Amino acid sequence: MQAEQGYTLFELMAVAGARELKDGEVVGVGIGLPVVASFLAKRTHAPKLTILFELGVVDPEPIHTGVGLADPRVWYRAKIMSSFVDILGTVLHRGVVDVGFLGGLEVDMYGNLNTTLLGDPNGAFRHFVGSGGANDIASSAKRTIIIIRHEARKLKQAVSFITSPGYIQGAGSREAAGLAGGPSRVITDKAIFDFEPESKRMRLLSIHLGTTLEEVLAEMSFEPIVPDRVPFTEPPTPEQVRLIREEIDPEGIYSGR
Amino acid sequence: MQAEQGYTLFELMAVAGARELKDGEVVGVGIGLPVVASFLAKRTHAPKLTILFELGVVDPEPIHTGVGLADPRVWYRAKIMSSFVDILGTVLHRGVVDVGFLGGLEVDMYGNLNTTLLGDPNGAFRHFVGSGGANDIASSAKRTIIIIRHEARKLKQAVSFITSPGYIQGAGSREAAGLAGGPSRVITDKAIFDFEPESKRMRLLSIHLGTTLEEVLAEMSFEPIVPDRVPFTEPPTPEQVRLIREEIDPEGIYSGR
Amino acid sequence: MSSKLATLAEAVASIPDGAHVALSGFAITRCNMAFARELIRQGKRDLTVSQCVGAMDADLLAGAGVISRIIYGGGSLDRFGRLNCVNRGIEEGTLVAEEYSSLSVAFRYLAGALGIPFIPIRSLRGSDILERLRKTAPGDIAFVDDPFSGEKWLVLKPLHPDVAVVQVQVADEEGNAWIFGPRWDNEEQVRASTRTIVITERLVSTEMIRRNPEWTRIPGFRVFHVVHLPFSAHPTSVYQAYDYDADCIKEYAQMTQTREGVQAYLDKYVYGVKDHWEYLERVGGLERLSKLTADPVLGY
Amino acid sequence: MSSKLATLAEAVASIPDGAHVALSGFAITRCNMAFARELIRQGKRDLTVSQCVGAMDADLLAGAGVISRIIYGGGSLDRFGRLNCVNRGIEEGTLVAEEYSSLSVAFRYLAGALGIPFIPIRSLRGSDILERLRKTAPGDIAFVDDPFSGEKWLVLKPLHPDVAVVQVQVADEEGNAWIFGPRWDNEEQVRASTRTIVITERLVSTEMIRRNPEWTRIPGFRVFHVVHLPFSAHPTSVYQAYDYDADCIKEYAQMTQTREGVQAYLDKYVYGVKDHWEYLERVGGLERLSKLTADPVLGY
Repeated sequence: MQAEQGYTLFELMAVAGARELKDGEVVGVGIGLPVVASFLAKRTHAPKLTILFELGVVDPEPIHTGVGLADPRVWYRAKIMSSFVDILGTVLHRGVVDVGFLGGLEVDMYGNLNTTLLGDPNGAFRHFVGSGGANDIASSAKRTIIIIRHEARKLKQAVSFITSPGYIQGAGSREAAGLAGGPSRVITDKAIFDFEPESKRMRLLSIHLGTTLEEVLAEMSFEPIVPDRVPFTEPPTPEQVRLIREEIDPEGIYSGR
Repeated sequence: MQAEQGYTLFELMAVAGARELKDGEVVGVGIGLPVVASFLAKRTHAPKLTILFELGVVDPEPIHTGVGLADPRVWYRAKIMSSFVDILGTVLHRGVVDVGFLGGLEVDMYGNLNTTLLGDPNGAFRHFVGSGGANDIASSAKRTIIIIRHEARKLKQAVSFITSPGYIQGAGSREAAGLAGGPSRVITDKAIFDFEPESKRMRLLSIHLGTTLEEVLAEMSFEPIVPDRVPFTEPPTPEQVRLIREEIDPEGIYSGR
Repeated sequence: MSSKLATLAEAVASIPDGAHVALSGFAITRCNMAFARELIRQGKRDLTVSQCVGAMDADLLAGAGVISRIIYGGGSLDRFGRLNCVNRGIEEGTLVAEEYSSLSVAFRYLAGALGIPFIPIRSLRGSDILERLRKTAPGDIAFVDDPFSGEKWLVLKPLHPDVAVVQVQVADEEGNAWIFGPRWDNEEQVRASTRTIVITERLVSTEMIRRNPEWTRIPGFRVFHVVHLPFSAHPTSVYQAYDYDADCIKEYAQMTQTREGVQAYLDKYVYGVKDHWEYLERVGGLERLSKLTADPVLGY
Repeated sequence: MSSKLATLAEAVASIPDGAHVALSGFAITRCNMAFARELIRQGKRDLTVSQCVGAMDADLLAGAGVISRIIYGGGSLDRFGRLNCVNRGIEEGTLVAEEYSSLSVAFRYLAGALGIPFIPIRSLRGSDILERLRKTAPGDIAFVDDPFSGEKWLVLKPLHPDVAVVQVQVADEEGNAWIFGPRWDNEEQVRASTRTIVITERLVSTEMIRRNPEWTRIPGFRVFHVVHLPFSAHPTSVYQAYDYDADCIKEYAQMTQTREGVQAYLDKYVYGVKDHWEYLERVGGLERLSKLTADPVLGY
């Protein structure tokens, strides 16, 4: 798909994620696209980025791709190896994490994320991963970036279970719960969204080249705010694509190549 | 003094302190006599004793005497080097310390210790060391052993300042403050005391050879409970004296030789 | 002088039915796999397990019906799949799950380790995790007014597991242990627990421990049993010792998709072997294990 | 790539009058002595300092009138004597002392480090320390009912120093630092503080840091300045680097017994030298310092 454009959708999303990271920031990441986005940012415009894995790893420089945070491949050449209390406690809960990446089974229009279960928690349901550090990041990072596949069964009017709160029920409700921060971006394989400052409802920010507004909306179970003019998402540069393919994910494990 | 007996009063006190430690116990110590008592116990009847220094040192085996806990000489060959939070938090405050040694400027008949100031805190006073970990040990160790010189100005009716609470105002008042444990022994250069279980008042347990009951009482500003029969303190064995002089404090720094 | 060396069978036998066991695994690394297999063989029942991130050790125990309750922050086998047995237990109601986030469980261990009666946390607010905990663990969460700001804060009750079981790279016979790589919740688990069992890849002299006292992550005086058992985390990885065994974990993830598959897995790898050494033969013996041995620079 | 190397003068200049500075010293070891001397030379005023156990760095600053408040758990120069300047300040009422115990201060740093709004503690109850804190720091202590047991618990407010200044053995130019020997309150000080200044005996490459990531006690991303300055703790000791200089500490303890003596000490060792290098010449230069160099096995 989109081979003629010289990049894949995964690469486009990773580059969009990287673009959200400013130099000098501290970012909490999970495995997969967030790792690719963070390493890409660090190798390009944000060399002073600090990359954290919740289990106690800071600024690794892996040369092999791993199957998850538990894979020592992704710890290689870290500057610090410590613990949950150190990373999630004295960095994240302390308020030092600028950005956290979050993924999920479902997200609603206020950016509430579900990674726990599908179905009715009081009836038949299927249980998945749960929170891990996701709820902690959603609660204490200064802002979060949500990465999710663009499908109607994932972009939901209401999620089955709020694992990681976004803006909860919109305007004022996150503050009422005692939480600052909140999601700043949602990056899907069709578009990028932010949240309208007043209502905290998801708002279309850009559409990926090769997609139409109709396709974007057709695969959502709620209506996002759609401004009059919606630009196309800035595509990856050839150098960004090369870095992902040759250096960051040469085995194609994260991108599923 | 007492050279004809083959031991000094310091050695007698150190041996008395060592005798209070049971094998397998965890003991929090400061520099000086407590160090000598603990190392002596560990080399004789209590090889499984665990010795803690508050700043983050476990089970050292020094070969040179140090000027205090801050002296790397006393950290030599430790099994663990960590921190206040580790030792005073996850061991002492967690409730794992069996015995703590405490010294001081003054002690009263309920075992309340002053290491902070002499004089009237609201008028003229002279400020000394303060608590360090002493208050923490007095609050959280299962029992404490007090080491103090036997002088009327030190064994006081009331102390100028309670740095480390003993039984506070006697029967029930320690429990009322939310504290368990409490002092089990007071070792001076003339006698050993415990605390009467009901009133929690200091009670004479034994008198050191070469001292009389009259001398003991004359140098106290309060009246301890004196049982009908008061035995002499068991003297050090030649082997205990040898260990102190040749191995534990060869330079005589702790004992002031 | 104070040796605590024990066989795996002895260490496992010391754990009574119904005990709360904190496990050191994280997803597919440093999991107490040999320990879990022996727990199953000894027919232990009704255990509670806890860990910040649910891992393969907890999942195997759930599959074998050894545990009736799990206190955790969610978990998976990383890219190998879900925790099939834990999830099935939750879905079918046979396993009580008190589900938190990683930090909430870490803070509960930390509070337990420090001997403090409660610890405030910002996490969980506004989430269904909190709503569900009000039902599954109402006695472990509460709200308190911060006396300094007046704000209302969620506070968590400390965890005090009966036993922490920690898989380490290096230990002496007193239980002083080194953990290389990230340590996730292990240090707090040990300090929160009443007693600790250390399962070590390598046994060293206490003299060696004294040479690097800053590395000692587990204090020997909190340890009751030291089990020296190479490859005891197989098929999960031990940083600096051996890599995870991808084929074995794939087989596990595949077989545990059904209850029948779980039984077949247990028959093959747990009940079908008499001990850890026979297990290692079953998975391919020295030839297989040599291939997993970690490169000293890479650590995997 | 992200060098934070600074001169001592630059690092000290970054600290505004009135700031709260957490100091890494303990009695007579790893004290920020060169840093304290430069603070005095730059005429800083009205600082608050904190440390679990009061040390020679704080005492020198008290003697020079740089600090107006100390938050600590008591302290001394070990067998060399009392903290004459701190004690005199307290006795004469020129120094505000908020006096705790070692663990209370450590818990206040820990709460600050964890971003929690309060932390319960068993210490201080039934003591005059608590009674005096009710007057000197009424806003930093409170009692809260434990919602789980109903018991009343003392809780402490977190400390959030503006700057932590930590004397270490090894650091890279990003501020990732290794501390050998016990670390007392230093790790919590750094994590509780807004920013950190690392003063290091040895500067190494980040490549070196990556070889032993478990040793990194201070995370570079919390550090704003790295000052590479050998013998910067003199006359106090740095484990594995050099021993304390007993004669110099004795001289200090002797001279600081009077205000006049303090002034003479400052004239000789602080105002009378233009910088750290001249100070080192004044105390005997390379010949003297060579004698203090630590034996690699003993560490002193």
